[in-house]
Amino acid sequence: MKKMLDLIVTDNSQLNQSYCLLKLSTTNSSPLPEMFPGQFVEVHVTDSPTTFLRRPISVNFIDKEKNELWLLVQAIGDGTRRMATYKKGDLVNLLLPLGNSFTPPESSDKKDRVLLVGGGVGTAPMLYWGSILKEEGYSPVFLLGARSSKDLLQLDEFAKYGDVYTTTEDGSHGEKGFVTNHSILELPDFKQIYTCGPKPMMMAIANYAHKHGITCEVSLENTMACGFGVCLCCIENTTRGNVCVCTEGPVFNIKDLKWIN
Amino acid sequence: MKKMLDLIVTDNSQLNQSYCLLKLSTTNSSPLPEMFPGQFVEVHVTDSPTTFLRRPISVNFIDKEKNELWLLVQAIGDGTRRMATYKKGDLVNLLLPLGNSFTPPESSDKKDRVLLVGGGVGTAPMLYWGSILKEEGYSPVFLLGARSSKDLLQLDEFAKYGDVYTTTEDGSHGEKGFVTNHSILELPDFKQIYTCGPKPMMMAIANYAHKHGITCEVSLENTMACGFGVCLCCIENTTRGNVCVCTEGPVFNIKDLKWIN
Amino acid sequence: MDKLNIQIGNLALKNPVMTASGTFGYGKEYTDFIDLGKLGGICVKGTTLHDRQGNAYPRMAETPAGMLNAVGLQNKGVDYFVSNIYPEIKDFDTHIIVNVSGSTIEDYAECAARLSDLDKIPGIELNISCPNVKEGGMAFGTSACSAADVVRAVRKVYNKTLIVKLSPNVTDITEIARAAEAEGADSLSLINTLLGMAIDINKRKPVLSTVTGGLSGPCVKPVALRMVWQTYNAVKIPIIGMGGISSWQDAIEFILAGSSAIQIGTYNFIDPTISEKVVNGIQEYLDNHNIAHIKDLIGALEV
Amino acid sequence: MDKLNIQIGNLALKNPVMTASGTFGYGKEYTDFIDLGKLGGICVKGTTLHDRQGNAYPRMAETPAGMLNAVGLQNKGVDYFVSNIYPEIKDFDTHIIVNVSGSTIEDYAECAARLSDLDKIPGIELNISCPNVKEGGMAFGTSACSAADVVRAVRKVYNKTLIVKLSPNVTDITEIARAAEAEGADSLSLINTLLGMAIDINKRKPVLSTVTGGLSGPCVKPVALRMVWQTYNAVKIPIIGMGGISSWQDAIEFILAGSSAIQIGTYNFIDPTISEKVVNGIQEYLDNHNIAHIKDLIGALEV
Ligand SMILES: Cc1cc2nc3c(=O)[nH]c(=O)nc-3n(C[C@H](O)[C@H](O)[C@H](O)COP(=O)(O)OP(=O)(O)OC[C@H]3O[C@@H](n4cnc5c(N)ncnc54)[C@H](O)[C@@H]3O)c2cc1C
Ligand SMILES: Cc1cc2nc3c(=O)[nH]c(=O)nc-3n(C[C@H](O)[C@H](O)[C@H](O)COP(=O)(O)OP(=O)(O)OC[C@H]3O[C@@H](n4cnc5c(N)ncnc54)[C@H](O)[C@@H]3O)c2cc1C
Ligand SMILES: Cc1cc2nc3c(=O)[nH]c(=O)nc-3n(C[C@H](O)[C@H](O)[C@H](O)COP(=O)(O)O)c2cc1C
Ligand SMILES: Cc1cc2nc3c(=O)[nH]c(=O)nc-3n(C[C@H](O)[C@H](O)[C@H](O)COP(=O)(O)O)c2cc1C
Ligand code: FES
Ligand code: FES
Repeated sequence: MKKMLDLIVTDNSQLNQSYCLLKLSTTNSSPLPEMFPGQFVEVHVTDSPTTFLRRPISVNFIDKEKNELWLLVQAIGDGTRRMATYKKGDLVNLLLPLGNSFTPPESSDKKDRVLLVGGGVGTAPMLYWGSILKEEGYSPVFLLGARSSKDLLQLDEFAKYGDVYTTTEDGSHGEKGFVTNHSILELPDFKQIYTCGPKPMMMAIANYAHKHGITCEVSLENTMACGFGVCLCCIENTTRGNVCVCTEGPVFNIKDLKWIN
Repeated sequence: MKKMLDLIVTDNSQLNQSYCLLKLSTTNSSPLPEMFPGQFVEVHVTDSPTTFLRRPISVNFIDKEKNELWLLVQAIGDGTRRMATYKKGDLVNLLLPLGNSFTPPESSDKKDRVLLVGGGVGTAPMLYWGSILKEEGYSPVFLLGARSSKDLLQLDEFAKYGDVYTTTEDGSHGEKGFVTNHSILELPDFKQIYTCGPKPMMMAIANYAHKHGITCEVSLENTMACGFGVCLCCIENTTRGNVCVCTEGPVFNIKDLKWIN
Repeated sequence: MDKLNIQIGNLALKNPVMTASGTFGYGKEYTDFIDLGKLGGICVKGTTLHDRQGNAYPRMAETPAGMLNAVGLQNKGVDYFVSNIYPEIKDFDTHIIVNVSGSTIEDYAECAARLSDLDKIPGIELNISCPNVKEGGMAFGTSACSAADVVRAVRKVYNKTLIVKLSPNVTDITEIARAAEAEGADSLSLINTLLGMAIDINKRKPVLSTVTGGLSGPCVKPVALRMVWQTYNAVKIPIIGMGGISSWQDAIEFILAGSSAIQIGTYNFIDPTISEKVVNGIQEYLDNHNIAHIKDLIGALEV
Repeated sequence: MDKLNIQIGNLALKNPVMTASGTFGYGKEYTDFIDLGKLGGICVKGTTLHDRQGNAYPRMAETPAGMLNAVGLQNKGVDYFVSNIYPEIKDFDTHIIVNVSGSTIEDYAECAARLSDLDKIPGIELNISCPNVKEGGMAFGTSACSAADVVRAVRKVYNKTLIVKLSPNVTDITEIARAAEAEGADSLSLINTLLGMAIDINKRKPVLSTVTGGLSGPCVKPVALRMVWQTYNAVKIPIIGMGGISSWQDAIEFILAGSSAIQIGTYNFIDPTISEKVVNGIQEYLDNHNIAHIKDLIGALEV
């Protein structure tokens, strides 16, 4: 069941020049509504003169012990810049949980290699998904890409749930280049790939997966007006016609998309 | 010369449920531009989704030693409510100084009694004006009105510059009733009256002054879009036609207004 | 809540608050957030005779205090509605109005006819003002003559409450309003979206796939309010006002300007509970101002 | 700054940034804030043949991302302008355009004629779109026929650059645009304000003394941009685009949509230095994108 509720900021830390990690909890310490990996929330930014619509942000992590929802936010416009200024004790109004979620690996053989590829702010949903996969007994492998080492975020967190490989465009961390050129992809022995990031990156991963017959899910970030299936603005043209990314996605199996060339 | 500049908040204290006193200074400790009593500033509220235009606020006081501009703000809508949340170190963008100012008493006999009448947030400009009158050698008398004692603000400040009389609607401080019924008005021996407050109050004072042949200046608060004479929205219909309150006012001699019945 | 009931054609609304077509899905998307039974009515998605895929992505651009959309009436067609959606929603404790659109007069009439048999659909809203479709849509709503043609054709085949939704993209909305009234419309709803545009200066391309789109949200409120007031002074049938309503205060403005009922559109996206809040706010306003009935407020603007 | 010069009729503007009539006084009110010499031009206050007191207070209502005004062309008349204001402003290092309004065609023509002798007024902007006056004003701008009549009459007596300012309150702005072009207008400026309204729900009265007023500010930008684009595709004379511009990015949008120059109105109230900032921003955008001349951007929208 979707809810509109005010959560309270328990922490907001600036991770680098443009990213912050916002932690939210309930005001009355009642448990957070259940949220699944791949789902997102819609944030109401109430202190920006130019931000009218809510802003969709992925669930980055759920800290069950502390009853905290984590949002990894990249400040790119006024809405996200305001989020970066939220302070402990501030209330934030959210719609949640929204969207579908990642589906578990098709094969239930827990020894199968499962790859989670994140680029830029697209690494956000991978942390929570990796943690759940690990909990379920899988050994997820993370492949994370960024411009430069300072943009590679939450590496310690990722390391808790699986092996972490990185690429940076300037070579300051991991292999130099894009995630799609990383050497671990040379041996296509992954049984399942999940990816979120810039569209060109996801398309390249999708094509790689398709070529090697690997099941692959991508998480789309089409622009949204509502986030819960009523405005029909966020559509993706799939094999079953135009569907809403906010309800039938954001996670899609690449076989349903018209991406493969 | 009018300026647009960012001032820094040095202090903001909540005086009661709906009033705050905002103190601002220059960012580089250069002296504040010269401002005269009765003038106002236009505040750019940049964190409100519903506040588009700047907000006119009177100069409440200039603390020359500390190089501080004081604004007494009553939170009545989103713009003023945001101002109440400004914190030490925040920058506030202002246009200033705007408008004309109070004119010194016509007679230069410093022993003449000069009355300053303020109602509600209209007490704001009276503090600075009273301080200047005192500096010039006059002994201003303040007559301040409010709903109830907790809405009578800055009494200690006023007391520094002259005798203070008060009225409250509920009788919780000073005489019960409206300023216009205060007993000090029974003997009309004031040579000059200055007033700012709700329009009905100012009109009553204006009629009182007129009846007794006392020179009287009122400070108007017509709604404004620009504050510096270009939109022609703030006009008052005076004996010389429609004039801009933001440039030819906010202070008017009652003989120029069409208020007297 | 007796102070709030209002009559629109044969429709007895429990209160004047409805939700606007294209912003409220089929109502069921909101049941997590509010009790639909609290609302006067809901206008479901624009429905056409045949199934439509709508326009290509991108369909949305955020604008100052509003948004542009270019959905283009994506829907599965009236037959799908009748057989698949209607059964799911017919038992909501509120009035369900279907918003009907078409490319030709025949389409409109046929679509309306197929809806007229549905027990729990007491009325339709004729959308002659959609700016997002190539043929038909707004074209019908921008001349009194073609508006009259559509309304006449639909009135012939549709006996229940017929609401005609007007376009704001006209020189004189009262002309179209009078034409629709003359052809037997029971009520007029206004405004649909204003035709607008946004440009991505980095790509040097329109933001929307269709170049132009429909503007909605608080930014259009002053224009909408003016048109409601003009129309109120031009026709006798009840008006359903909308355009940028985001609070009960806005709703009161529309009622004072001459709306018998109001619809809330875009703001449902920002606050999916807004419609219920508006119902409560109106109720309180009446109580606080000792107004015996909402009817006393309709067009009660002192000018 | 050579990349930025632009020709409008006989006017050689140093850059495409102008300020809009009614929002910039006579320019001198801004000299504390900016160097007028940096601007392409300024449009001074609406001027009429005879002195006008304008409408009663209140004349203003704030609206979401914008405002309504009902100033009603308060000014001291053209003769006062010629003898008292012109001498004070004629030496500004920018082009001064006078915005001309009237209640009758004869008023327009006479007012224009009196301005034609002024050396330092290289052009006028014919305001056939003011929504805030009872007679004339917008009435002329809402039909192609009456628009043509005014432009023809003024063109006969005025040989310098004639800009015609169009009303957005029309079904088809291109019709009026073509009519003005056919009668010899050198340029079209658009949009004037959208007719809107606001209500004080406590007093149950309109906020404005005139009930309706003109809407301006960022809220109208999507509508303005659409109309500029439509007009650009309908006429050959240069367009001066405006409506809600509050940043250089907005200005680029208008230029891409087909504006040869732009005007900034309401946002001057919020940031009196905005016009200079827009000039600088456009310059930087050209530099950063290696665009040789602003002309290469006019109407360069890829659709
Ligand atoms: C399902 C989903 C999940 C998301 N998860 C995250 C997340 O976890 N963390 C995070 O930081 N961001 C996330 N985003 C993106 C985030 O919603 C946008 O960055 C945000 O809305 C921008 O708002 P703004 O006001 O800061 O910028 P704006 O001022 O609105 O935009 C700044 C610039 O970014 C562009 N832009 C804005 N939104 C998008 C978009 N969705 N796609 C492409 N371009 C866009 C604009 O066109 C503009 O050029 C997600 C988006 C979606 C749809
Ligand atoms: C020259 C001048 C000096 C002023 N000095 C001060 C001052 O020192 N301290 C202070 O607190 N306020 C002062 N004001 C009033 C102040 O500008 C308004 O209270 C403020 O603009 C309200 O903004 P808001 O966003 O909080 O409220 P809004 O949401 O804009 O308005 C809330 C309500 O107040 C009404 N309102 C807003 N402004 C005015 C007005 N000017 N006159 C009558 N009704 C109005 C609105 O119609 C609305 O009903 C002054 C006004 C002027 C013109
Ligand atoms: C995303 C979206 C889709 C819409 N679809 C329709 C539609 O199918 N039929 C219709 O008549 N109006 C449609 N509208 C217009 C609204 O019903 C309403 O008339 C308009 O948005 C103004 O109201 P608002 O400002 O409250 O949104 C749509 C509006 C939006 C924002
Ligand atoms: C207070 C005010 C007064 C105006 N007066 C005039 C005028 O005298 N003549 C005119 O042609 N336009 C006038 N306008 C319209 C503006 O010039 C401009 O066309 C409109 O405001 C849209 O631009 P903006 O959104 O940038 O303000 C006025 C606008 C405002 C806000
Ligand atoms: S964002 Fe509205 S339907 Fe997906
Ligand atoms: S507020 Fe604009 S002229 Fe006074």
